[in-house]
Amino acid sequence: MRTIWAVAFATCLAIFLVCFTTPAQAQQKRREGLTLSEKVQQLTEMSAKRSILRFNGHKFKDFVRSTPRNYSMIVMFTALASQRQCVICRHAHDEFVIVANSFRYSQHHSNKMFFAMVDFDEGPDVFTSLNMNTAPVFMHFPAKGKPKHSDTMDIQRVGFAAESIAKWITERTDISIRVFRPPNYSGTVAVAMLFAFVAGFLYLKRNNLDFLYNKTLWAFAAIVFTLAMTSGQMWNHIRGPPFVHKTQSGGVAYIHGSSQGQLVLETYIIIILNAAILLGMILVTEAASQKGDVRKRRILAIVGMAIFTVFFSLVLSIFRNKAHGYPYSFLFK
Amino acid sequence: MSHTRLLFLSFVIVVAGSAQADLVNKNVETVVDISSQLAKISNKVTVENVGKTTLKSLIFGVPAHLKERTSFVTAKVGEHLLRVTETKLSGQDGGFWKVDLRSDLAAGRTLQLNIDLVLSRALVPHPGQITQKEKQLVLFEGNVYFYSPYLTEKQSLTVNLGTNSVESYARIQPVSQSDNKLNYGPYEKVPPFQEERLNIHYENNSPFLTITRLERLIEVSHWGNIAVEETVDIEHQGATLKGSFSRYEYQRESQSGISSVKSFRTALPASAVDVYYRDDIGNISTSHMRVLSDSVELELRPRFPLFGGWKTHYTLGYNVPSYEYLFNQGDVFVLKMRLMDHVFDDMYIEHLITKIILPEGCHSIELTAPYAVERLKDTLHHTYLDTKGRPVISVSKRQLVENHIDDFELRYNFAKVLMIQEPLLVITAFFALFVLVIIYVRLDFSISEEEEHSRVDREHKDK
Amino acid sequence: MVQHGFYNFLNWFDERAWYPLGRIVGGTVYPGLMLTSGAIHHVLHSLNIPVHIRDICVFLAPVFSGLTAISTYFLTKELWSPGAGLFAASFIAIVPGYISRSVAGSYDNEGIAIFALQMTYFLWVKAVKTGSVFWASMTALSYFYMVSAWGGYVFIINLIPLHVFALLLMGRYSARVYTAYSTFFILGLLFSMQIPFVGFQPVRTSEHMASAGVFVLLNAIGAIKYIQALISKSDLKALFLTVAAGAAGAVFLGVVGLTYLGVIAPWSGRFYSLWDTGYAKIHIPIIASVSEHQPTTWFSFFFDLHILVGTFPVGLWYCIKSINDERVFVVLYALSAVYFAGVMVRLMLTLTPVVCILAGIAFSRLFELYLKDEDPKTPIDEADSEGDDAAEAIAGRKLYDKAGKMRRMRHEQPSEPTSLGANIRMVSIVATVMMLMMFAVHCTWVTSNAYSSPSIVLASYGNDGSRQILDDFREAYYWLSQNTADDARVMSWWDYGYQIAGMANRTTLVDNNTWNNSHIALVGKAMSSNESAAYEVMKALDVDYVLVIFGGVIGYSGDDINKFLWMVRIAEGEHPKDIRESDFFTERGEFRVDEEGTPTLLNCLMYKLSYYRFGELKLDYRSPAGLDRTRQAVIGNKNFELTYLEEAYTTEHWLVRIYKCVKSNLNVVWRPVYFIIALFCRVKKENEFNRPRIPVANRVIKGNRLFVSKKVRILSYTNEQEFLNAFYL
Amino acid sequence: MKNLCRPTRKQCVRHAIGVQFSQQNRSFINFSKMDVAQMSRYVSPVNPAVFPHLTCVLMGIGIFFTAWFFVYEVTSNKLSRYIFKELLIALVASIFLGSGIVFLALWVGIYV
Repeated sequence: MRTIWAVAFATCLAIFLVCFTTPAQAQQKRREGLTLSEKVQQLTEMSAKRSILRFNGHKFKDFVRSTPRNYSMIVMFTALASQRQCVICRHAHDEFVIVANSFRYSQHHSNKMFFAMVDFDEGPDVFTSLNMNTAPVFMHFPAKGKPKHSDTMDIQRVGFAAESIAKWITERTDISIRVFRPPNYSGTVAVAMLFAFVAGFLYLKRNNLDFLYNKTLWAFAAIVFTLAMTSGQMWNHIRGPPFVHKTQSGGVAYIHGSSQGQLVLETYIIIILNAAILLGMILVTEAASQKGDVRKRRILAIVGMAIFTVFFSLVLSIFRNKAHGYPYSFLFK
Repeated sequence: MSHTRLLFLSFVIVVAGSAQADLVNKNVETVVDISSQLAKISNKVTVENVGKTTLKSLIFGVPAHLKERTSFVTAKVGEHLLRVTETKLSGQDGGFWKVDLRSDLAAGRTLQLNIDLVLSRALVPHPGQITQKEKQLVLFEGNVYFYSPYLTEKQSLTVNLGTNSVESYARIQPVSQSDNKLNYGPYEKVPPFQEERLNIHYENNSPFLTITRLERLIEVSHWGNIAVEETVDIEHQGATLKGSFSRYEYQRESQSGISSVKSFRTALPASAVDVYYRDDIGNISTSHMRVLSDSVELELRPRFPLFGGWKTHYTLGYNVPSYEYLFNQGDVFVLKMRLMDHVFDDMYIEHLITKIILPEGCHSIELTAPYAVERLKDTLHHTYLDTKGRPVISVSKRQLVENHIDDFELRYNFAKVLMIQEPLLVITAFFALFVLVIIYVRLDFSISEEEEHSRVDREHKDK
Repeated sequence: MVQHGFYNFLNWFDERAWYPLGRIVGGTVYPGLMLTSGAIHHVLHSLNIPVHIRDICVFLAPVFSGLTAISTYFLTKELWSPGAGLFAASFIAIVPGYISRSVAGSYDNEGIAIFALQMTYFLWVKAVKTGSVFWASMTALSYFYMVSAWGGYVFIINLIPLHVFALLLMGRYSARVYTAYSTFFILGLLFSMQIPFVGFQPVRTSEHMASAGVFVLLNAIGAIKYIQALISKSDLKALFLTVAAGAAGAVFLGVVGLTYLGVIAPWSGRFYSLWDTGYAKIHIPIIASVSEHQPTTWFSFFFDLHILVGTFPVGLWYCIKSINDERVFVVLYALSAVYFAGVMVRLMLTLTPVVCILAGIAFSRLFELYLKDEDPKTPIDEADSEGDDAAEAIAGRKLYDKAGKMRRMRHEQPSEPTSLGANIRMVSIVATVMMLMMFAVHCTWVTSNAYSSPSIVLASYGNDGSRQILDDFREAYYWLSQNTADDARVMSWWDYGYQIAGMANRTTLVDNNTWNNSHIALVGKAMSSNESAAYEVMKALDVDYVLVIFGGVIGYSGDDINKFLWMVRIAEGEHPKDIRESDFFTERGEFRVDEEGTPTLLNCLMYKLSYYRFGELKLDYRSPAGLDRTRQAVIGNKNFELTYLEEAYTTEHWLVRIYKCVKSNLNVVWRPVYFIIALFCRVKKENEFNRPRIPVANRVIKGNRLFVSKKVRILSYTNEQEFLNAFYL
Repeated sequence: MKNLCRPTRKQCVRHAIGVQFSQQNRSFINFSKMDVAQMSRYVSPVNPAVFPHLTCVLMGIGIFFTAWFFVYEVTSNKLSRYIFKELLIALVASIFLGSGIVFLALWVGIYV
């Protein structure tokens, strides 16, 4: 818990400091050709101030490109300026901050590695010199030698989650970082809100609480839950499939072709079909069980039975399309 | 030559003592067949009684280095089998057998008899290790001359190799090689106990499979069935595989692994039904059965090809109707069956164990074996619907070859009434069950109580 | 076990598995299964019926599925009506979701566990109804059996307290519930602690704490009810609330505190992965690698339950509409089970029975209404008239007993003036029965296609429909058992551990009881590093033979190359310095075995062992040499030689390849060192023997149901193999 | 490797006897025992071909009686129950069922 607060505080501090470090940079800009010890010393005190160093072209040249170095740099090239409208850059930045902080507050924090970022609007020359035209890019500059191809993190493949960044860093420089995420309170807050809402609702209706004993309500809730589960919402939640599928013919597929996968829309369709089957069967049963006017009940029974059979055979036909070689079908092919 | 001379002297001394010098092998024609993994030696001997007295028996033998390897010996006159007993001759370390002639051999008469020997393990793979590509070369060490305590006047020897690629062979003149035969002799006036190593080094890719252990289980049921089950341990005792086994070469090149064994044929009795071929991890799916007129031929394919030094183990079982092998008169039954059966051609069995399970209640059992076997302790076997267990007769014998396939006779008494016992057993069991039910229905109170309980509950719920 | 008796089994140390660590089998398995079949074996032999223990193992599952059907009947009878019971029993007799585990030859814990589960629930419901100590203790007994059979007992021990808690919330407290639960809890707790594998978990792990909490709460309320007589109504409520809240809070805080202090172990990873669904993927690759632990698509729901998916909520609906104590139970059961089934394919098994029960209720209600007049006593006599059919209805002849119903309906048509017309009822009955028939044929189809392929014998169908059997697994295992030294140590991936141990009867390094992740990771490291590095590991582990599964020739999709990434991941988890997953991906992030494959992949041990001399092989005349049929690619690294290993055997279709490790005399030095290490590890792992970090996770290929029977699944042979070890011991 | 007949006297004697008996059985009739030639081939008292039918018939009757028995037990109460009738049904049922089971075993290849 303490560490988390510390991290949070530190980040605030960092962001606070960002505002008036430009004069400091201005001073450092004048001095050229730093010795190794000076560089390390400056980097350490800068990184003591904040976990990520903001570099412009000159400082990048000083600290990163110029040899000698006995430290390795992890540099994020990004474009955070609002007019760039680079949404990914912001996410990447957040993740990067997390990694940097967790390195900073980890026990084996050393001055062998520093985190830095170069914004396109601050140092476009860097981008041109490295002839890169996309952002964000994570690069590792090893302590000695030029960065190889594999020193650029492959965002397309591993993504830029903090964990994967840390893993990549561990691969490049054998410094392993345990990622501390500042806890995300949104879930807790939501749950708390829900509870508060329910409590308030109960409080308002405290004079007649008998709706709690309303079985239909409970039964309805239970059935909704069941339908959600049996239609594989949990699979959606874990695997995160696309909503619909673009077929190569350009059309839109609502049903996933194979028996191994499913689409979100598909599951909704299944929910509806199952619910219809359910409804049909309940109608039929009710029609027979309740007393009263026979004509109405007959109609009920017929309608229910029709719904029941039709929708069941619909589900069956969908199943048949997914399960290749399944022989049986009912009403529909 | 000198030491044979010396032998000859010693023989004179011995035989002078044993007073049998008045027999002479007038003519011996020997055929040695070493085309398979066994060495089959058949001698056609013409003996003459040159002495005064009539003779009842004669003696022949093998040299010392073949003594341990002789598995089967038989002597015939025409078609009549003669009785052969193993004997010793003082001062000789070879193995000798005494043949009792059916009719006495008067002085001056001649007699022609066939003496057959089967040698196992006489062919030694040389070199002992080969790679997958190489062919298998074996070395045979026999004896050129007919080994006999008597003077042999004329002998000729023919070796049947089955192949014409011979590395080397003993050159004891006169000798000649036709395509896959070696012809030695004729030799005149061979003195008794004459030894001359017959070394032949040649290619032999025939399967060198040895059955290290064969357990044959014969279960007799008086409901008209005899179940036979053979548990076989097979080892390829040819030249062992050196280096790695490459499936690629084995599949591509026909020549690679030529001495390995992919499958072999087993002949079962013609009346064999529901044959099964399995091992301890289940059915072996690779086998074909062909029903021939006089037998059922089974092509058994082990799970993997057998290279030199590789082993495998399987179980083969089948049923035969009882009237084939079981005879009776009143309560006396005789089981007349093969002590051991064919597994594959030119087979060699190191150790045979035959167990015969008789129905429950058999008594006064006596076994008659076609040749000397070691009778093991009788045991009891418990199986379905048994009370005191079934008698098991087990015999064991070592070092057998195909020629040992012969019938034994098992004689026992069995009261047919005892066959009712098994149904009775089941019937009583069922009856006991029913009686239990009856009693249970009688002394059961809990159920009624239980009903009250639940009724009370139902009312309670309805409230 | 039969040879060595029960106690020897319990403290049997299997040194042939997990070389060089070895494994305390008695302490790391749920003994129920083995004890059961061992007992059956014993009884049969005392009756002079010589049945081999293997046959018992094979036929145990079907027998127990029959028992399951019976217990389901009783449970449903308690819940609703005998008619519903018949329906439920016949459903569960044929529903694929349960047949998948009860098919003959599938020898694993679930088979008998489901029976124990149903029996426990039946007895529990009975106990709640009658409130008799007798039934409650019976419940505890069958719970004991369940604990001895399957790790899923945690489900019971959480569901029953949940039931009680719900009853309390609904103000349905009664002396019956009190008696039932307190008896069950105490006895069940004591019993469950008798199982060596479970040991002290019931009092030490969070999974079991809910039951204790409910126990305290129940007693508190009981106390209140007792003093209810003494105090007046007004302050009773206050007292009630305070005490109840106090008790609950106290228990909760206590549990949390103890957990924090480490007295109570937190949730085990697998249990945790049920709640936080993303957990397993990140933290426990070996769980994620088992396809049975994947979430469930609606497809597999429908595949396993067919029409029941749509209809069992109806039963749920009616259960809630006409609620009573035991129906609360079944409702809770249904909801929790459906959640778990959604999270893990494997837990579909726990869902299936309750689905059958509820669907049975729904259908029986419908048929009762549509087959007879609306007089109240019909359910009873229907039940009686069908009491005799119970046997065959359970045996799955559902259609027959439907026919009986239809007949009854016909001759009852004329006699009701007021209700629906006869032809409407006729039509609806026919339609329903037709759909049930669809269900029946679906079940038979699924069973014959998906669940009946033999365990390790692969059958491939030629173009002309001729069926040819690929028996390569047994070929290889039998070769091992016959032609290797008796103490030879075979290294393979853990999926094949039990098979090697059971069929080849050789020492394995890792097997399907994956209690020791680091050891598995070591094997994974050996497989995924290059030959010389791997040789160091193998020398250290003192390996004689290496066995790999290679499907490239026959297009077998479940081979080691396809599992290879999991080996890499698991190895990387323990040895991040030596193994890096990214090295096995190409620049475009693909996993390829052809020329574009990364050099690390093309030179790692697994690749070499799989493709040794495969480059020369032309499968047919059109295709180039070295075409991998599974991955449809020409392999990248063709002509290489092995330095430290030599090909010892390769099966007919190249499916299993065995390599011999060319030894150097270094082992003489290494072996003692490693035994010392092994001993040390064993001491270190001692606590893990009681709670394996990773549960028994077998049957790897089984999860993905393939319809084209040309492809192949490995069914649950493995557990039987482990079991047979107990005899080859 | 062991030899087939170690030259010890005992075994050689047995060898002789063994061969002698076989010789005699081949050559001339031995009066001490009945010879196989005179015996008749043994066939099962029940023709194996009818095992299936026997099984079906007997089991059918047996199951019928069993059902009757249980129905009787369940339906009749303490008063309307005759011990002799029960025992009789039970006996008949068990006889048919028992023999049926035996023939079933024979049919499926368990030769008891």
